[in-house]
Amino acid sequence: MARMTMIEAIRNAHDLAMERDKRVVVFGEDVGYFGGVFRCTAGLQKKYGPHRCFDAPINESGIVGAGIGMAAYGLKPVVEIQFADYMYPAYDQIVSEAARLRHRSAGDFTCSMVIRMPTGGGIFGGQTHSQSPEALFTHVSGLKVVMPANPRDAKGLLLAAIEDPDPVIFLEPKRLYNGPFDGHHDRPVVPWKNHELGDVSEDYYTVPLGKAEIARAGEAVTVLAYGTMVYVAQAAAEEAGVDAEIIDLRTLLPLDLDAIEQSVRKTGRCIVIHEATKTSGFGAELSALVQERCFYHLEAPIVRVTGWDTPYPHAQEWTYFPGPERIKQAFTQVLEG
Amino acid sequence: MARMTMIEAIRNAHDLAMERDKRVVVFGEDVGYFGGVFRCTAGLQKKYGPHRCFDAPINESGIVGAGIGMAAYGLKPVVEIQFADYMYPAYDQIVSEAARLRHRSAGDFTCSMVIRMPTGGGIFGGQTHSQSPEALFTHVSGLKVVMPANPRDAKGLLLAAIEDPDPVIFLEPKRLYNGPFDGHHDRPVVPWKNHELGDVSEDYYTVPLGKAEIARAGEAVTVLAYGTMVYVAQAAAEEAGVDAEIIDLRTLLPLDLDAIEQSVRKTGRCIVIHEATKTSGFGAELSALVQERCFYHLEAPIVRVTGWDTPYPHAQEWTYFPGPERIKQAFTQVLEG
Amino acid sequence: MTEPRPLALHVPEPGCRPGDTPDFSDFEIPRAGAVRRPEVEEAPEDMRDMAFSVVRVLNKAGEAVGPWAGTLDAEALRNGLRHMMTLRQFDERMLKAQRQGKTSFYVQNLGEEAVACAFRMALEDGDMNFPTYRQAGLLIAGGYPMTQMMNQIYSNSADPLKGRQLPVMYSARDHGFFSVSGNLGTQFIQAVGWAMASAISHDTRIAAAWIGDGSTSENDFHAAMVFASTYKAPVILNIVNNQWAISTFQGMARGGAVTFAARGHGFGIPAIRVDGNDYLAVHAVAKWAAERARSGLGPSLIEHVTYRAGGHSTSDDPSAYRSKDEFSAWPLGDPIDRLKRHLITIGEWSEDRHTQAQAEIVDTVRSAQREAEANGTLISGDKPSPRSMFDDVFAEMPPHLREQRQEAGY
Amino acid sequence: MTEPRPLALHVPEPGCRPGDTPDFSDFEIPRAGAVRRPEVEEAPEDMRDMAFSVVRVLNKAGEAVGPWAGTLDAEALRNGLRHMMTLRQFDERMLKAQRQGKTSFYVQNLGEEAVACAFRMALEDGDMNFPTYRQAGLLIAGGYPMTQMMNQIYSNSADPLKGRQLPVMYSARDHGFFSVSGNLGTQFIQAVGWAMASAISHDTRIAAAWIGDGSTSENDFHAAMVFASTYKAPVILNIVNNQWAISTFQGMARGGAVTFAARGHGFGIPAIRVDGNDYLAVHAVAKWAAERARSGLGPSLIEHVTYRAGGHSTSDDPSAYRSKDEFSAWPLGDPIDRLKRHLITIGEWSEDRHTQAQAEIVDTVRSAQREAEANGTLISGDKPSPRSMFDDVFAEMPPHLREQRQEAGY
Ligand SMILES: Cc1ncc(C[n+]2csc(CCOP(=O)(O)OP(=O)(O)O)c2C)c(N)n1
Ligand SMILES: Cc1ncc(C[n+]2csc(CCOP(=O)(O)OP(=O)(O)O)c2C)c(N)n1
Ligand SMILES: [Mg+2]
Ligand SMILES: [Mg+2]
Repeated sequence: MARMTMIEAIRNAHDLAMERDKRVVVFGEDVGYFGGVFRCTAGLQKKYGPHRCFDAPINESGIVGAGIGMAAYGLKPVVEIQFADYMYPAYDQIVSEAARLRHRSAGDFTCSMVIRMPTGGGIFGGQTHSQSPEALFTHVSGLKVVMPANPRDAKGLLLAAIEDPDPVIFLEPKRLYNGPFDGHHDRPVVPWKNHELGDVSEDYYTVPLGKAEIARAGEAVTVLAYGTMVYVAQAAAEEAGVDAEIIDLRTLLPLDLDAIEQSVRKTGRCIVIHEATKTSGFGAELSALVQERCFYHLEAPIVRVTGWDTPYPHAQEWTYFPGPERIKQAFTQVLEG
Repeated sequence: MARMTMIEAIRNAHDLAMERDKRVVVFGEDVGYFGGVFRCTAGLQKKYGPHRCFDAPINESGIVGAGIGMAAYGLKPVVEIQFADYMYPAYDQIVSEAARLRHRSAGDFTCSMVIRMPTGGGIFGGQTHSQSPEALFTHVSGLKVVMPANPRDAKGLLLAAIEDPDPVIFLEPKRLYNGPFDGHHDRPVVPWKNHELGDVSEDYYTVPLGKAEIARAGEAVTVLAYGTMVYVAQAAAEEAGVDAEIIDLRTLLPLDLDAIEQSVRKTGRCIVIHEATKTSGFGAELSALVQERCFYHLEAPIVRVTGWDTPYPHAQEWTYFPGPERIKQAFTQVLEG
Repeated sequence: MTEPRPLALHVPEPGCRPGDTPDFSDFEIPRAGAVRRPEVEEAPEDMRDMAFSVVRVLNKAGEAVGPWAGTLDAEALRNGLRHMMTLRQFDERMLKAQRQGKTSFYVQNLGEEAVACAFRMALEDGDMNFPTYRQAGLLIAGGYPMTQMMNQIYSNSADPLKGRQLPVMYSARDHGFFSVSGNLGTQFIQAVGWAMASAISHDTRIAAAWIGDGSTSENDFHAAMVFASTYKAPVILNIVNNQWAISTFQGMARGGAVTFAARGHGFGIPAIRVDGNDYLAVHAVAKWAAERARSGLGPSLIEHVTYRAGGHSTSDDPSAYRSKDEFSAWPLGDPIDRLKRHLITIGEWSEDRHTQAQAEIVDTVRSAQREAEANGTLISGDKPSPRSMFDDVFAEMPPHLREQRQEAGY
Repeated sequence: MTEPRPLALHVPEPGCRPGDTPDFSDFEIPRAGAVRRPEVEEAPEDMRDMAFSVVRVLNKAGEAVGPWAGTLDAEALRNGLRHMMTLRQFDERMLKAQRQGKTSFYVQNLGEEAVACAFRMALEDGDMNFPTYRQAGLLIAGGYPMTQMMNQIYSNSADPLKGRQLPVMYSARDHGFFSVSGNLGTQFIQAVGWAMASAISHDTRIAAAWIGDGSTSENDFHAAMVFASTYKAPVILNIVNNQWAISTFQGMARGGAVTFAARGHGFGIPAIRVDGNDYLAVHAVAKWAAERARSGLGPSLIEHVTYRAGGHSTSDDPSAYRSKDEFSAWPLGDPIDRLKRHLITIGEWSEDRHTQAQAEIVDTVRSAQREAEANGTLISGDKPSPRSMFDDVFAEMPPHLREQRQEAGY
């Protein structure tokens, strides 16, 4: 067991995967010699050579498209999109190709590939370094979508994603790279090395895709969250003194509906939180699913707390970000409702 | 007043817009000399010359990107993406550029542009000529999203979209181009020329964006639908003898929430229908909104009837398509619930 | 300074529209045998000339001449002729089947049979093509069972793609034929990725990418050029310039004014234009490029100059946008006629043998069709099960899809 | 046939990494004045040589020589020098402000000031640039108020972009400066569209597109080339080859092996490489391209060969991936030194005047900064209202945004 930041955990997962399976190749912009702008691949080129870990031209469609070809050949590409905001040029390759290949060829060709991308805001990155595009992936049949909230899960989920025979979108909440951020941007962040969730086994292990985790047990209200929002919800629950059950979804697709249903049936109330813009965000799907499956257990309307339907602003970042105050309001609303 | 197919109505809207406003320019793949693979722009090049209506290279990103530049200059481009399934290469330009330009430049530059695309299946087009990607647009702040269900609306909404100062995604349900399709694929389709909704004024008129229409009044259950699904829902209601109120949303963003709320408060039950895949489809947003706003009026869970979470298949098209039988089952479910 | 004149938009137009007389006089075609054959090791910058000419082997007299001649013996040429004839016959039957409603859609290869058929013979087993919908010749020449192709076209119970794909969107991994995508251009960069993977794995197999003239405009064409040249991927980048992209002529993709082959120059990729209706020339150039790739010299770009003699697909009527006489005026002729003529010229074929071969082929295709139709067509007989539609979205079916399948009644 | 050897992936590496001694000896630089100046009407295929050389005007002695000299008089050159000095000073202050926490991020132009500053002077009012984040020189040289730039950088209450955008993502329509996007390459095709619109409107204005060496790999570069060449759009396509893209050297975008300028050849677009650290050369080439565009001759491609002397941005530390000595070894020198030297050589400048000018500039920038800081910075003082965040998503605020604004408490 070692204390790792999320970055170190991700790097370690790459390392173990490359060590274990020669088919794993890693590439992306600035990923090779330099080791990635967030350093998630640092040291890999040196250890495994430039044919296993290398820089790519600045062309996201090319990165994913070449990855699909490699996966069709039988390798296991793990590619980095420098920021999730830059995945759009690759969207056609992801949606029309990676996601469809197995189905349209009836399994003649497959696409075992991981597409990693730092996601989310809270770093004064402005509208093109802050986005959370998960709903644009969950709508696409054929993709799995994962977002870890701590180093231990980041490593185990990434290894599971690399093992997975299908394309996996791996969203890394960059605000959590160095420590759990609870939304109080005016307070110092606890680094992972001082946090128990920074305890990561150095061995190879996987955290299964499709399984949520109860981040905080409670009886009064179910909170569905993922990534950074898990900690913001925790802070809000502590501060409001609400006995909230907070579920860290970890995998958005396939979704752990059992865990969700079980909790909502117990609490009768539900809050859905994400950083992405509200309309057609993944929270809409969660809300729809919960009301379809737990309608007769619901004692109040499900409340969504999300980013606003605006681009992610630079200076007004903390107005956009769904922080603890907004979640506390939602507690009031859903508990009184 | 004349009888027009939806294609003729769309062509007529182009014609009137170009006539009235010299800034309107029309281009896309096969759009110029030939007049579009669905003939929606036939005759325009001849009438207005090749500098106002022209063919484009096969590059959807280029078509939208060039359109953005033209809009920034002050023209009003109306571009065609040959099939909605081919919008993905343009997605970056649509999301990162067209949708954001006004906001990021604080109004210094704007993007008044219409992006038309034939949408939906039911024509044995297989997975790349059948998709309904509306939810991928409604999640993007800065885009308006429109889908007409009849020739009269197609013309009026297209003219409103062209007048609009912001980018509008204009989704044309291609299964309705020649007549209203009720989902009974084994029966002949009534052509628009024999249908009263084929009555279209030859004058310039607009149908305002953001306003839904009651396609069928009723008391028992509210059905939210758009495009082809409006007719499928009507058929299902007639056949099941259910007093359903069917709302043709027409504009998905901005959404006519008043119309929706008013109806659901009255009926206490709601079905949401679309052809797109279920998970994170626009139905999720509709379901979430309805339960947020009408929770205490709901007597049964909101039911979604949608395409399955698979690619749109070729031979099994009618298994995928949410036809009248599935809607009838939903009626039973929601009325007994 | 003088007052600048008002600008105007230049919108390219083809030389010839319906009613006009086709005129290919500004299409410069070198004599067969006239174009040099560089060594595969020659530096890309020293062979830029190859992108502005046309490699041709068969001359008007039906002889094979020049430095590119001689890559195939008579037996191989007769096979090639049979492949092309088979493909044409296959097209004819399937077009008819589509008109009879037995399927929804079809794409023919008329006039450009030599390109894929000859190219295939320059590859080795294990190499991988990333084709478009118009490279059925790769399957025919590669010995893929025609019945299987038809099963796919009919979306019947024996369809290897289980009815999921539009007709002609074949997939045949074991025959070096990647799953055809409906989206243009995407597969061009995938081929490069496959080739990179082969290089990463220290394999000896190479990839071949395919794209149409119109689709070179797509952005992923660029991705392929950047990646292939940067990593020296062992890939052959094929552009099939059949002059048309549905109703849009090659000038709208900036063809004509400059060659498509020349796109390679900005990346230091050697590029060759070849007479795509000359079976021998296509084969020779393909072999040259395959040798480059396999020797670690990296990518080559080939522009196959040909003509789409038929409609774009069964949904298209070309008489609306081009002259009906264009194909008869097309200066590179018909690939089948030209190879036949050559074989007769060298005494390896005759009109009688041709007639007999044609009869055999008609027979073979007909019986393949009978066999396929026994498995059903799109409108009649057995169909792939709707239940199977939910398979293969993922390797293992997740709970929500299992639930949906149940809801669908399967 | 011999057994083929196993393939291997070629991964390009720069000549020099931290600890190595920089070596630019394989970078062929013609003498100043040596490269010819084609007439703007010359056919693109006749000037391919221009993409493989480097247009230079200033020689080592500080003289302006050759056919490209003489486009600017001494007064204009002194202005140019002042623009570059101002930009450098501006960068220095803003870098410092960022380190002081007054803003979140900054991108400097160090070493490549000549490119945007000289280019701007070849345009007319009304022309439109589609810049990247590294063309602040267009604003400085165009007379855009520095205080406004700083207001934007500080996201303060006077920020014309209302705090919405990352620092340096300026927008200044009236100064011919399109809103900078955070997404690379997208604006290259937009510039072409703007130019097409000008042509459609029979206007006389032209557009200029900007992209970095690394970003030429992006797909939209291709879109721009296809559209610009096909429609002969009145646009200048600028590639700023500053050798680096964050940590990635130009070879990863297939630079070095072939020039970026040569990308034009596959589209029949005339392309010129220019010494980007030579103010006179950049101006002359820009004027040439502007004349072509304005005369209806269509697009030109310019590769500005320069060097990114600073870090990529304030988030970057280049010592991790390149030698610290690279800039001092860079053979094209410093653009400010070179122009200063020239002005002194021709007797139009002196060390004293330079010192005095520098002092004035320091003063001007400092007072602009004071003025800007009076409006607040990212961490202190006045800020754009959070309420305004909901504006401009659409021209008219739809009900759901109005509701959200209310929910947010504004
Ligand atoms: C991304 C995308 N855009 C548009 C289309 C529609 N489309 C199908 S084929 C075609 C023309 C392609 O022409 P070309 O590349 O020359 O190939 P050819 O049909 O001549 O073989 C078009 C525009 C598509 N399939 N995919
Ligand atoms: C679509 C996209 N991908 C990646 C990035 C991240 N990124 C920002 S700048 C940059 C390097 C660009 O290098 P270059 O084009 O050479 O311009 P320079 O910074 O040298 O001026 C990268 C990769 C981005 N902004 N947008
Ligand atoms: Mg073609
Ligand atoms: Mg650079």
